[in-house]
Amino acid sequence: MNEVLMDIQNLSKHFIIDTNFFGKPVTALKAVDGVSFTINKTEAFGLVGESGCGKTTLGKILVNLYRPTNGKILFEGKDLTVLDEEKRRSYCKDIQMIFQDPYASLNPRMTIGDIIAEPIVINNLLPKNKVEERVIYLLNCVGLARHQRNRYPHEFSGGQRQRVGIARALAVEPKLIVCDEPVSALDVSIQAQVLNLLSDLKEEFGLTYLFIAHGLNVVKHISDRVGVMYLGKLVEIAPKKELYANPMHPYTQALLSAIPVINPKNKKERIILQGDVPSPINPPAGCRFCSRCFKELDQCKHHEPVFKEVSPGHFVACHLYK
Amino acid sequence: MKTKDSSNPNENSLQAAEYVEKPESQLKVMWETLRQNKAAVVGLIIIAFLVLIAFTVWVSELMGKQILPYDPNYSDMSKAFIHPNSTHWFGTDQLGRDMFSRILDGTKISLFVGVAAVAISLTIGVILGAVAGYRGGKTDTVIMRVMDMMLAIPSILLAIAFMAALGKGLDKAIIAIGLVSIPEYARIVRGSILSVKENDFVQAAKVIGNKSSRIIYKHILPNVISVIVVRATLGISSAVLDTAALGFLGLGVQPPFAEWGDMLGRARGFIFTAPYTLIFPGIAITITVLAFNLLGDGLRDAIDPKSRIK
Amino acid sequence: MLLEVKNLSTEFKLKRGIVKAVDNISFTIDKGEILAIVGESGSGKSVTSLSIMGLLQKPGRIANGEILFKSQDLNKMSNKELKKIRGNNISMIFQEPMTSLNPVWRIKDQIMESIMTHMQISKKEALARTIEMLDTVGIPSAAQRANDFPHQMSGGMRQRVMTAMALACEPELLIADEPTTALDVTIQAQILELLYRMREKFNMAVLLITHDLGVVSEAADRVIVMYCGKIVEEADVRSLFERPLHPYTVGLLQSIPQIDDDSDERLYMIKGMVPNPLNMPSGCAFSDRCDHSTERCTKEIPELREMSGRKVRCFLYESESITCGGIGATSASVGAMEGGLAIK
Amino acid sequence: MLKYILKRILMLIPVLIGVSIIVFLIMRVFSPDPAPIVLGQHATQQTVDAWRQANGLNDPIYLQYFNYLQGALTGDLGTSYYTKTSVTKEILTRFPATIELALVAIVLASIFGIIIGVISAVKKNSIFDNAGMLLALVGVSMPIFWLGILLIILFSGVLHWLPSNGRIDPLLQPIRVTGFYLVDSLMTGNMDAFKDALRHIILPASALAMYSMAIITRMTRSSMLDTLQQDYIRTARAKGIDENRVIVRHALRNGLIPIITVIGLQLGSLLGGAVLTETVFSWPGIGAYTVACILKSDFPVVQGVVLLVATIFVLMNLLVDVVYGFLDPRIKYSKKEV
Amino acid sequence: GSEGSTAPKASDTLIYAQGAEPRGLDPALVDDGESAKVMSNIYEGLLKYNQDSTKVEPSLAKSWEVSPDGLTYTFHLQEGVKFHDGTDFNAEAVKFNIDRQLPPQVTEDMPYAPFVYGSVKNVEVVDANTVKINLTSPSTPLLNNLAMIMGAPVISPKALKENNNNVNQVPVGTGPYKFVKWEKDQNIVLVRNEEYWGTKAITKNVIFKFIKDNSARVVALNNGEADIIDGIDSTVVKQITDAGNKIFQAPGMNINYMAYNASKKPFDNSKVRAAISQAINVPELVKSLYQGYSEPANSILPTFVEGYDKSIAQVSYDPTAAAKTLKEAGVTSVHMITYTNPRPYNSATGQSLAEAIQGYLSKVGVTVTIDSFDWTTYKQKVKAGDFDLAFYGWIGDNGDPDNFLNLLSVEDPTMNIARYKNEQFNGLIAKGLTIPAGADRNAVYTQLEKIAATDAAWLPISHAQTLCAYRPNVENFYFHMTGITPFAGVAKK
Ligand SMILES: Nc1ncnc2c1ncn2[C@@H]1O[C@H](COP(=O)(O)OP(=O)(O)OP(=O)(O)O)[C@@H](O)[C@H]1O
Ligand SMILES: Nc1ncnc2c1ncn2[C@@H]1O[C@H](COP(=O)(O)OP(=O)(O)OP(=O)(O)O)[C@@H](O)[C@H]1O
Ligand SMILES: [Mg+2]
Ligand SMILES: [Mg+2]
Repeated sequence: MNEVLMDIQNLSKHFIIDTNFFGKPVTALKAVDGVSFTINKTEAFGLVGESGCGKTTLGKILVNLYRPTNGKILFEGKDLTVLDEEKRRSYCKDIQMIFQDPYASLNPRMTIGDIIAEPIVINNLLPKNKVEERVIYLLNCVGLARHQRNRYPHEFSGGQRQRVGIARALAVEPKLIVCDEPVSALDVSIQAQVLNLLSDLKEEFGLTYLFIAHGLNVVKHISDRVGVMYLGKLVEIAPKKELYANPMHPYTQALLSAIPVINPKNKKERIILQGDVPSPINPPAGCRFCSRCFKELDQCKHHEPVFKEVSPGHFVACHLYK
Repeated sequence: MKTKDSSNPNENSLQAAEYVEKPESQLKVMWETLRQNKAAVVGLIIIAFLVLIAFTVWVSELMGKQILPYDPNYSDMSKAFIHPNSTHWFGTDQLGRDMFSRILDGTKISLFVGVAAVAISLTIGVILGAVAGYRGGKTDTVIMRVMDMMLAIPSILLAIAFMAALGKGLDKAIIAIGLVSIPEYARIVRGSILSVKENDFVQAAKVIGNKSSRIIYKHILPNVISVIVVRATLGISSAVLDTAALGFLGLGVQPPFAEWGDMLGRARGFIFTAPYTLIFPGIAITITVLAFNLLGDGLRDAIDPKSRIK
Repeated sequence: MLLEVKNLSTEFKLKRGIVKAVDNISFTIDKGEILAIVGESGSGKSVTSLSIMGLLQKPGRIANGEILFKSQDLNKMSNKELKKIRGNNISMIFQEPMTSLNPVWRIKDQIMESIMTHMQISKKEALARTIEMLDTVGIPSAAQRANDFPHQMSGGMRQRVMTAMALACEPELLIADEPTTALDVTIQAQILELLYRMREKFNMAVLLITHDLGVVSEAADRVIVMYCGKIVEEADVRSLFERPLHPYTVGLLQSIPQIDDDSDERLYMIKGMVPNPLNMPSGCAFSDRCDHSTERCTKEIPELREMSGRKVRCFLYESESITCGGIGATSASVGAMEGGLAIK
Repeated sequence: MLKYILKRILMLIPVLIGVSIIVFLIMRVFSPDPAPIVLGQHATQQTVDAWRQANGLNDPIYLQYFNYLQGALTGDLGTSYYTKTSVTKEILTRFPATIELALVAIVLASIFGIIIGVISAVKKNSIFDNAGMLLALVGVSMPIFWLGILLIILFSGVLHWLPSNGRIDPLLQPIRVTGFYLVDSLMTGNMDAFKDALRHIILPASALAMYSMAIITRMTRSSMLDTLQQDYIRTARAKGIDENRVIVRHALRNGLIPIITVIGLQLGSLLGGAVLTETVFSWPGIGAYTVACILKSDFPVVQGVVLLVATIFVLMNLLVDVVYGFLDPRIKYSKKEV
Repeated sequence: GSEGSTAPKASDTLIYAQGAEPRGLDPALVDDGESAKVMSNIYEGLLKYNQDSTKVEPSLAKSWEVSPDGLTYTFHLQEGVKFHDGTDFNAEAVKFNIDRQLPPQVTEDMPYAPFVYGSVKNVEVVDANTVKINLTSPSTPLLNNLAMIMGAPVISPKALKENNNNVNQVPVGTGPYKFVKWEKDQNIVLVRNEEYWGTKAITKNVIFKFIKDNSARVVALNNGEADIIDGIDSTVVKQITDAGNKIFQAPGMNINYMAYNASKKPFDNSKVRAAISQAINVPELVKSLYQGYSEPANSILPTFVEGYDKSIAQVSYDPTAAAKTLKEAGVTSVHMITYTNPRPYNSATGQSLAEAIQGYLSKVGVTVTIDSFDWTTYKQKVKAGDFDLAFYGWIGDNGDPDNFLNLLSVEDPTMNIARYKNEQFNGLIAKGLTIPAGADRNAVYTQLEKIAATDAAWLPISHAQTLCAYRPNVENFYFHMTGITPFAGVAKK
């Protein structure tokens, strides 16, 4: 129904965390382990999952901060993983990222004007004399005032900094923006400002988002489709409404039920998961969720479930669904 | 129109911005914090004073004028070992030279050696450290292993060996002291680069399409520079101490230069007959080193990497 | 009444000025009650709890007020007396389970230390109790895990260890300062459930500090909303969520994306940002962010008023009549909220 | 863990080879010819040439190095040009003196440094803190040799309390067992010798300790300040335990970790500082001796000493890391970057 | 084992503190004064010096004869003498000791072998107690040489054989003291030789302690950590006497001089050399630099050495004349090299001396650049010859005038650092060697001294006195002008 912007096929990233005496890897951390999904043009694809499940890693692979261990990234039909560094960089322009921590993602030694101008300058997008104008325009877009461009990041609040980060990402007119938990470090009252801004910009510039979060409520607000990750793997993908109305994977169900509802009247039955997220260094055999699953079947321990489309647009990796 | 709407918070943050102080450069912030630190201000004043002395002595020497009370190198054997009095404030040494003039003259040498030695180790150390830290991998291993080797030899022994090999002289002392402290700078620069490299803003710089060289030069180094400045300030103080140590062992500058360590070393024979020949150079060294230490500490507090870089 | 805080003010003397982190707050907690304090970052929640525990650090000091624990003023107690109460009658768990445990001590030693300090029992008994507590908070194979170091445990487990430590001496009051903020949603649910269970089991009062309204609505009996060091609203949990009074509370509730909200509407935004504590607006601290702000709000600070069993600090509710009129503006939203928190 | 230690010890080999190359270059390629001093005032060019030939100094430099390396590997570090005694023996006779001095100094420095540092941190900004920090600052700013001389003037010259030089009164010299007089005298039950050795070591050890003490004080203070800020200290206080216990058992135990590193590294630099202290106090150790040998171009000795010191330094680093591991259970050796 | 039981006691122990450690204790292998002091108590040679001069006296040789052609020396040895290791001293032992220092056995690291035995052809054992030394050419200084402590003493052949021909660490002689132990960098302990063939030593133990620092040695003396110290300079005398200790002062057999580089312009010109000498007020310099504990040198020879003549004088101080000559010669700057450390003949360090002279020369319009080096490096710089002025000194070995004056005649630039060349001078030196001791011979050396003075090859500066200090309870201590300290007669009350 929609045009595919990015097709991610069987993508993996393994970090080598220990080598033997001769430098051969002996232990690998499988941060992302064979993930496949597509992102359509102008949609917001939400990605949720617990801490350490590989969301950021996945995002960083897409923006070329990590080289994938395995897999393909087809961007507008072209496989980015086979390009050399130089060519790969030319695609950077199209895929941008907004970072989680607004305090760490801005160079403290540069004014915000310079920070926003930098991508324009180094990519030679505009003649020199037009840059300033563009910076002011971008500042305006993200709700900052033009006269603030000569200030340094430390003079701004977290929400404002996050806006600068957004402006920087917008500066190169990207097609896809990876938003890595852009509001989780912000105060509740500021979160809404940034979330609204992101929705507005999406519409105005026709952007596509990969929106990463660890809470389902935020993702729900902004996304069109949502993917749920667990220990480096995708366990479920569905259009937003479908997912929230009809979560299929036990993990998704638990995740949804764990979110506190701001309404003391409808206190619902909670699914309390036992135990903690296992380490991605030695993930459980079979289904990775089986160690915490409340609907565990016999085969779960031994056979890894296939990620399959159970109903139109609704993918799930669970033995419960044939 | 949504954009209209979003200009709403825009206005608000404009108001909010009223609370924010006027735009300031990092340097200015550093300076402000530094000014709060009394000890650092004292250090800075002493250094300014020392620099003033050294500079005045140097300039007047260039112009052939004598502004010190006496020619620091002029020996009048008939005036040997005059105890401190109103004409010779710090007394005279074995060769009848005025100690006060010699101490003032020595400021020039100590500061010069300190700064020059640090300049050498800084330049080489920063380059090695930056390359090692950013390139990583084999380059890193090779560079850092060599640095480890140098670090494994006590620096004073290494400096003595260099001096023994190169021979005496101001230039040689500078080289020896400069060479032996390269590893420290390399290590520090490498370390801070590694930690800055982890910061999201470096990754962000990469995402928007920066080349490695530009990332080092534009994003990493400026954030490491303050650490380097602190280290260099403290480095001057240890260079001054090292110079004095070499001088004390009789390996320092060529005579008749008034080098404090050399003066101390020579005064050693007269600790009972003319203790002042030993006391004053020692005080001069201590004060100079102390001043740079005070300033270095103050700078370190001022840039406090915890609050600024992270 | 277990704890009564009266007119507590805590300030930090800094070079650039005095920060009134907590400004004249009063509240009470009854036995077995869960009282939640919510508010944005920097609103003074932690400082309140530290003031109660007597754990304020250097530039901070209690400027005024009484902290009556079972009618004894903790603030006037000697350090020695305080120590007897701390960890024994009043315990505390902290926000950061990752850093709140001593990394070089085995967890059993950390829990035993607490027990041995307050109970006159042998080491062996203390160990047994430690393991029992660990078991109670749901650490699997507790006897074995007791020998672990904190870094060998996950965040959720550490928070449970913290809880076990705090409950080891069966305190009457537990202060939990953002016990779940650093945790994943599924783990957060575990911990909240644990707290609830423990409250039932030991019948203790809990002062639950959080900035997450969701947590409040799930767990608390009564709620205090703080803004810039002041209590702006106090109510039992039901009435607060049904009918928030203070514009700040209203704004907070509306700006949070709701899981059971299916509309694609924009979120409500509280404009601006929290003022700099060194540079507070002269009137109501919220006045410059408030949609209902008047001249008066920017000049005078409103009183905390009692109003049908709840309290609010806002001129909108100066008198009952005005309240009704004043609500005209907000009632729509409040009404809408009942239906599912939509606002335009 | 054992694997890690083994790995680190293996890493020592390239470092030592590198160190020997550095020293070899400095001493054999750039340094003055040792022949004249060895051969004395009546030496002629002919004898000088013959001597150089006999000692292999006319060989190409790489050959000289390989010959040396070969010797070193078989445990033969060569013979001192000047005293014509085996280098191993020369070093072994002097080394205990230096180690004894350095150990006493590091003990002094650690005890005082940690105590002052802890009190300074606990009573931050008090008079004690300010005085302690001033002392520490002056301590790192004073030339060690100057301090040594001042101590001699005061305690030996003016007050006559303590001896100014040497390790012991030769009349009381204990029988050599370990070479550490403090230990030897105790082992042989010679209390007078022990007292005398102690009296002799106080001044040089204090002079030597000053710098390290200052560093340790500052490190302790900042480490303690940092630790006292930690959440787990707040937790400990919330448990209602005694403040002293909080400081010692909780804060110091953690704060000690970086301090141990500093102490370990200081022990390395004390060996360097010993060069100056030993000169001032006529301490019969390796430091002053090495300086003399450098100046005399007594290459075999210098090479031997530097290799030894480098080995100790590297082993110290290893020891520090291992101790670190004991103090801090979080450290996993396999993951640690060297 | 035995060390513990024979631990010395304070009352019968002399502690002598010196500035440096001996290089070793094998007389054939060392050349330094510090070794000499220790060795002079352990070893004896065939002959020895008179206590107050360098006249030779019998020692291990009871008597001796010289053949008329001066080529054969026959020595009759003392009987019943034993080495410390219990072996017998006899003619074989003498031959063994000399042979090891003659070709082909001599090695290049026997610094004094050529000097002491350079003229020896071979040694014959006549009988157990008679030994004959044959020379290749007559050498009047030989007898004096055989009294030296370097090269000449007789070592136990057994010890030499057992120790690889090197007894540096394990000396075995026939002297009044036996070696006990050597704590490196600390001390050497000697104990009385109870089987000594002559008068036994008075004090039971002698300990040589090494304290590098002058002032530390003084502190040690004043604190009672040492009984006798040497190598002090004038500045501490007052402090020592104030503490109730005594000073031993004796003329030293040495010369402290400045050499001109006569192989290079402008100092190949004796007028220029003389002018520089003229510019320097030697008596004033010596007085303030050495505070009366060095005598200004009139001649190269110390006053008590044979051949010294009162009439000899160097160019006198006249800065005006000097300035004039120098200006005419166009000398405005000179390059001076010097050494940094004190030397036995120059307690003030070469550097101070250089700086003092720099001061004088600046007054006559000559700028001086000084390069100073530690002693080892300095020797090489001197050898390389890249200097105008250099400082050096000489310590007499054997009290023979040839030992001083031949320095100006040899080719070797490390000896003749002035690179002075004068055929007449060299002729006279050669002649002096062959003439038997006496007035005739002395006249030759007086003439040589005069030539050196008028030619101004060196500027002789001073003869350092030997300055020692000792505690008041030490008796009969003396420091011989050849730099040795025999303790056999020294008592401690
Ligand atoms: N550079 C790296 N080297 C080694 N391991 C890494 C690296 N980056 C991430 N990891 C590991 O990979 C796993 C996934 O990390 P990632 O940051 O992608 O998680 P996340 O889902 O973004 O978690 P969070 O919600 O905490 O941000 C984690 O276990 C992490 O420890
Ligand atoms: N040590 C301190 N020095 C100075 N000011 C402090 C200190 N501790 C707290 N404050 C100030 O006190 C105010 C209240 O802080 P507090 O920690 O109580 O906030 P909080 O509500 O707990 O916030 P958070 O949700 O971030 O934990 C803040 O404005 C803060 O700046
Ligand atoms: Mg992440
Ligand atoms: Mg808080």
